[in-house]
Amino acid sequence: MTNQHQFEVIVVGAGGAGLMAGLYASKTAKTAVISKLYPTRSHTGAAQGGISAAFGNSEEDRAEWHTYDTVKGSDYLGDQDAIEFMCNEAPQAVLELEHYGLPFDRTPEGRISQRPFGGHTNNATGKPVRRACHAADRTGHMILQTLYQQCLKNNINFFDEFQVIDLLMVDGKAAGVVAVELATGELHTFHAKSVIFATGGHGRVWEITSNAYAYSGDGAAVAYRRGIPLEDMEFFQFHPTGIYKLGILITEAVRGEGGILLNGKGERFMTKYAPNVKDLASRDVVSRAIYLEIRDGNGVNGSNYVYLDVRPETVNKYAVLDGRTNPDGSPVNVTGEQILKKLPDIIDFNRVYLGVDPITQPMPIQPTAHYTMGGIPTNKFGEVLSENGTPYPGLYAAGEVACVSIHGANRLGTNSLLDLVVFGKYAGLRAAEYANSAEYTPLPKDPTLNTAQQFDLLRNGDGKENLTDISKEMKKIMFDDVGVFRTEAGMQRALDKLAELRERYKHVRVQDTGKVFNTDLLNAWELGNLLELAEVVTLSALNRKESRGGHAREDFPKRDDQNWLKHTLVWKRNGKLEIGYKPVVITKYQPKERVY
Amino acid sequence: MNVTLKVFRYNPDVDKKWHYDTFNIEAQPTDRVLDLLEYVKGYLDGTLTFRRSCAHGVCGSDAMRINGKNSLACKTLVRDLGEKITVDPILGLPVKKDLIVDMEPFFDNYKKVLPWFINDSPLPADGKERLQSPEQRERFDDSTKCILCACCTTSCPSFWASDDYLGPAALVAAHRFIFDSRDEAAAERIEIIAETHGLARCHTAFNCTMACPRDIQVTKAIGELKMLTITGKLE
Amino acid sequence: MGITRNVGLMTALRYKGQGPMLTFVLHRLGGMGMAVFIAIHMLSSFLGGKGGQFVNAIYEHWSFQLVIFFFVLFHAINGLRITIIDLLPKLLEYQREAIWVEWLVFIPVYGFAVFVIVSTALGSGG
Amino acid sequence: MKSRNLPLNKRGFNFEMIMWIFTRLSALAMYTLLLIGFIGALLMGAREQMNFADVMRWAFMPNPSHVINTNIPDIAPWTALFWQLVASALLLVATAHGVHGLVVIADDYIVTSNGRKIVRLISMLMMASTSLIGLYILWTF
Ligand SMILES: Cc1cc2nc3c(=O)[nH]c(=O)nc-3n(C[C@H](O)[C@H](O)[C@H](O)COP(=O)(O)OP(=O)(O)OC[C@H]3O[C@@H](n4cnc5c(N)ncnc54)[C@H](O)[C@@H]3O)c2cc1C
Ligand code: HEM
Ligand code: SF4
Ligand code: F3S
Ligand code: FES
Repeated sequence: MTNQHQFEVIVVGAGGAGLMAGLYASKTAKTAVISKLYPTRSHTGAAQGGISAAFGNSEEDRAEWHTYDTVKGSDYLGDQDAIEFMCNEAPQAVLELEHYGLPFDRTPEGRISQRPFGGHTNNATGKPVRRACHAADRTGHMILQTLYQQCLKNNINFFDEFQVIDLLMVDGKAAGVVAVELATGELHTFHAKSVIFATGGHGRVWEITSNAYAYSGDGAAVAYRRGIPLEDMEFFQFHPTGIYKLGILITEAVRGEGGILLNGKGERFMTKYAPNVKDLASRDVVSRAIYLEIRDGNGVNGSNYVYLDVRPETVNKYAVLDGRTNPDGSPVNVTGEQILKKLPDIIDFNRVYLGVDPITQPMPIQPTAHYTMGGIPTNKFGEVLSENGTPYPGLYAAGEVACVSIHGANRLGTNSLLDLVVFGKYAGLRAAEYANSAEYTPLPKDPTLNTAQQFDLLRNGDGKENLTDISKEMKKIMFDDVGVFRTEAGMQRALDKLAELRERYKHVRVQDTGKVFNTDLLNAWELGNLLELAEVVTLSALNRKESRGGHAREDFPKRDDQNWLKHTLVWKRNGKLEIGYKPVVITKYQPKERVY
Repeated sequence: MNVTLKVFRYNPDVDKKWHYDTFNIEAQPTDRVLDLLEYVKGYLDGTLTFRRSCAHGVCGSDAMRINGKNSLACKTLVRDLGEKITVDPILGLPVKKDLIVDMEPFFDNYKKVLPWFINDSPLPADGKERLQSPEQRERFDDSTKCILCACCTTSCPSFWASDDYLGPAALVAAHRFIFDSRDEAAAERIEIIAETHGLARCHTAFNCTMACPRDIQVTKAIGELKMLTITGKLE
Repeated sequence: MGITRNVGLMTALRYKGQGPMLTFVLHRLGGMGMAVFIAIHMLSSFLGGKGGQFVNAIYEHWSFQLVIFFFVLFHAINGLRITIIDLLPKLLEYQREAIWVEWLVFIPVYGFAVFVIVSTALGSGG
Repeated sequence: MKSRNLPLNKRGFNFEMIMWIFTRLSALAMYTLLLIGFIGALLMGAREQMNFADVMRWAFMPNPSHVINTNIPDIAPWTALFWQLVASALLLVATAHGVHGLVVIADDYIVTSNGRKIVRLISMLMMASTSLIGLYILWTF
């Protein structure tokens, strides 16, 4: 067959995690990276605020504090062995990026500059600590560019604009993937010993989202269709500060630099919800606070948004009230120019999309769907685990698509970029190591059959339904009923609606019948993924009868460690959904109440 | 407001020649051109094809000629364009379908300037970061912003003439590394770019700077490289 | 398959590069125009005779002078702008302003020249 | 820290870039010569004896044949050796500048290395012939 390729390691996805995996795997194994976007278009490039590592470049900091903060941030659902592993690796990982040439901002001494971020604290004082290494407000962009450049330097094989549609598993072992080449519409079979999934999240399930169009959960859905379980899918992070209505992210670094949340009455409401760290509480806490304010009629002009204010006068005023100082102890006194330097892109987004200048006006914000905490279950080496904890030989996952789980019920800002580099690296190393010792699993007889069938269904529907309508209705119901606050009734409603939408989805027909760049077909396929994952999310959420981190139920407002200190697993085999649970790994930190 | 959207169409499977399709759309002044295209694709003509991902100007997928000027569809609002909007593919790269062009020549040029960090000296003894002062970091900040959208290169008259010209985007990449105080391969890179297919082909037409959605001073970066070949000053 | 990358002259000129692109096009036109003009002028002076005189007579016609002078003046003034900002790359950021200044200089100077050339031409009955 | 200046042989200071800087410097040189011609003409009393176009013509090429048909009573100062030299300098600089300008334009469209070699060859011929013819005219008047 012509369109058949053979590589020892196949990496699916060329974001931070995929590139890191590719870089490490290629050191010892014949590796290829497949991506549906040009690598530099990956969503890692949108990450703004920073990547955490406890260097203590400008004040005291320790890896243990980072570990504890992450455990606490995860609302005790994160696996503590993995968290500790990541936080200990963090300084080395960030240094490695620096050695690759990543242009971090610098301190006057020439070291990597760090800024405070939500949930990152000095454990001794409880005050926010500078832990997020940053390059202006485009840290992710720099990581993505730097890693891509290193891949070019090392001659990694890239298959750009190839979209993976199917994972080939033979006897529970990975055998390769099937991908469609966008430019020609041809199907390609990639025969591999190891397959690493690094395809990012599925934030496009929700209406208001900071996520890219490409965030359609392809990797998770493909694995799920092959019977691999998905872990903790009910936990999805709503970032408190998205641009009103558009959802474009305004990084937490704005608050790290001293920005303040104000309600319609001009009150700083976070003092009520997190008396210690206030605006720099973890994201779930802040998002809920905003909703509660809006519900109490404290939105701006009675509308459903509040203000994020980073005008110099506001920053300086609250710095005095909070007793915040510069690292050298001098009082904070920022100017508009300094803010522009530190947050250029944020200012630009506001000017372009809202016509608001954050230096002189507050920004209207609302919570926006942001990050997939759940995903394909893995251990800290990126090995994908089945529901009973055994790894699938040759199958790996890393990045946002994976659930290690370090983020548990709520991810701390800056921990995702760290997750990418640390676990991307280990997944790459493990996958190559496995490939060096294993033989190729023979391919199934007709490897592209499943893919062709999926496409045929979309091409041959009766065309009674419109894709965009289905997509819009899904996004709306998910945002309303499976969003920041959840109730039994709402989620049941969502589940029914999703069933209806899935039925209607069977009647769509793509209009584009051509082969070259048939994005119509692929968008339709992606919608199928989103519908599938939305159902998993809702089902997992409906079953978890407690509130924890990003999963806030009004009918069960308390965390319930007795019954629910465990990870959810959902899998589907022979068309049947099953739900299971597995324990959380707890080492040093016993669960206690979470206050910020 | 009612917007008349004229879109360049070409489908290699059926068309011999390209043509325009016109759509009338009810739009908000704050809509992005990308929103209009998505609307057309969703409700009027599913075959309309274009690239996009992030939808807020940071991934560089959707460079196109909007009312005759290169821009990102997701960063151009209807209110700045008026009621008549024409969308064409960017120039100087082969059109594959509708608004999608073949980006390979563009990336090939990018790869020619050794766009990766080169420093073979041993790491600092403490194994930590290579030191760099905030001023040294600032020196090349502007060119680190590039998202490789190709708005600049495909607006450059020299590139239109022939794609053997490296183009502004590749030169910006060269600038990014040459002026990084930690990088050691300035001389190798200059040897590559100070040639007929490089610096010498930039005639300060400024189309690149005008088109750059990241507000990079592209011509300035190229100008600094040119002067570097004369003075040798890397600071 | 696909449409070739070739950019036709009309397509290129229709690109909305605004002010800077206009100056680029005019500069190029002016440079080429001058080169051709000077070459022919010199050749005709060199050859002399009837043909040479005929060619030079065309050049000295006032309508032709307007064109030549436009080329020369624009190329010279724009060339000075390019030279200055190229030698001091810091100024490249202020290209918009530079182009403004350029037109502010060019328009009165060329206007004056047009006035003089046309009025002498008309005054001498030509 | 290492010196951040590149030695001459590592600057990419090749033919292309030499010609690039030559184009700018020759532009400045032409301005200087132009100014010399302009001021010289005014000093020699052009204001009363010539119209604007003639002054300009002199400034752009201070060659006596450019002012021969004006009202100048005495042509002698206009034919001085100094002006011969200024005119020759202007001619040579402008020729090099102009011909290289044409090469630059040709380079945009002719991209094969052979093609470019031919362009460079033609340009040298052009430069030599134009310079010689020009000098001949200037000095044999
Ligand atoms: C606006 C924003 C700001 C953020 N800011 C921060 C921050 O400051 N700090 C932080 O730590 N985290 C931040 N995050 C989160 C973090 O950026 C992401 O979680 C992370 O970048 C995900 O990286 P990834 O490598 O897993 O996926 P991505 O970078 O998204 O890469 C996914 C890759 O998979 C490919 N792909 C997907 N599907 C397929 C398929 N079917 N076939 C082939 N290829 C496929 C894509 O082409 C792409 O290359 C932010 C996220 C957003 C949205
Ligand atoms: C005061 C007089 C002049 C000045 C200041 C000047 C300046 C310049 C400059 C700076 C350039 C470089 C443009 C670039 O590379 O972007 C240039 C190009 C050029 N010049 Fe001149 N020049 C002058 C006179 C002339 C003359 C007399 C001729 C003709 C013989 C000429 C012909 C050209 C040509 C053909 C180009 C190439 C145009 C292009 O690349 O688009 N110039 N000039
Ligand atoms: S320099 Fe600007 S226009 Fe050019 S590719 Fe980079 S971001 Fe795009
Ligand atoms: S448009 Fe082209 S000519 Fe130079 S200034 Fe920009 S690269
Ligand atoms: S869609 Fe990412 S830049 Fe426009």
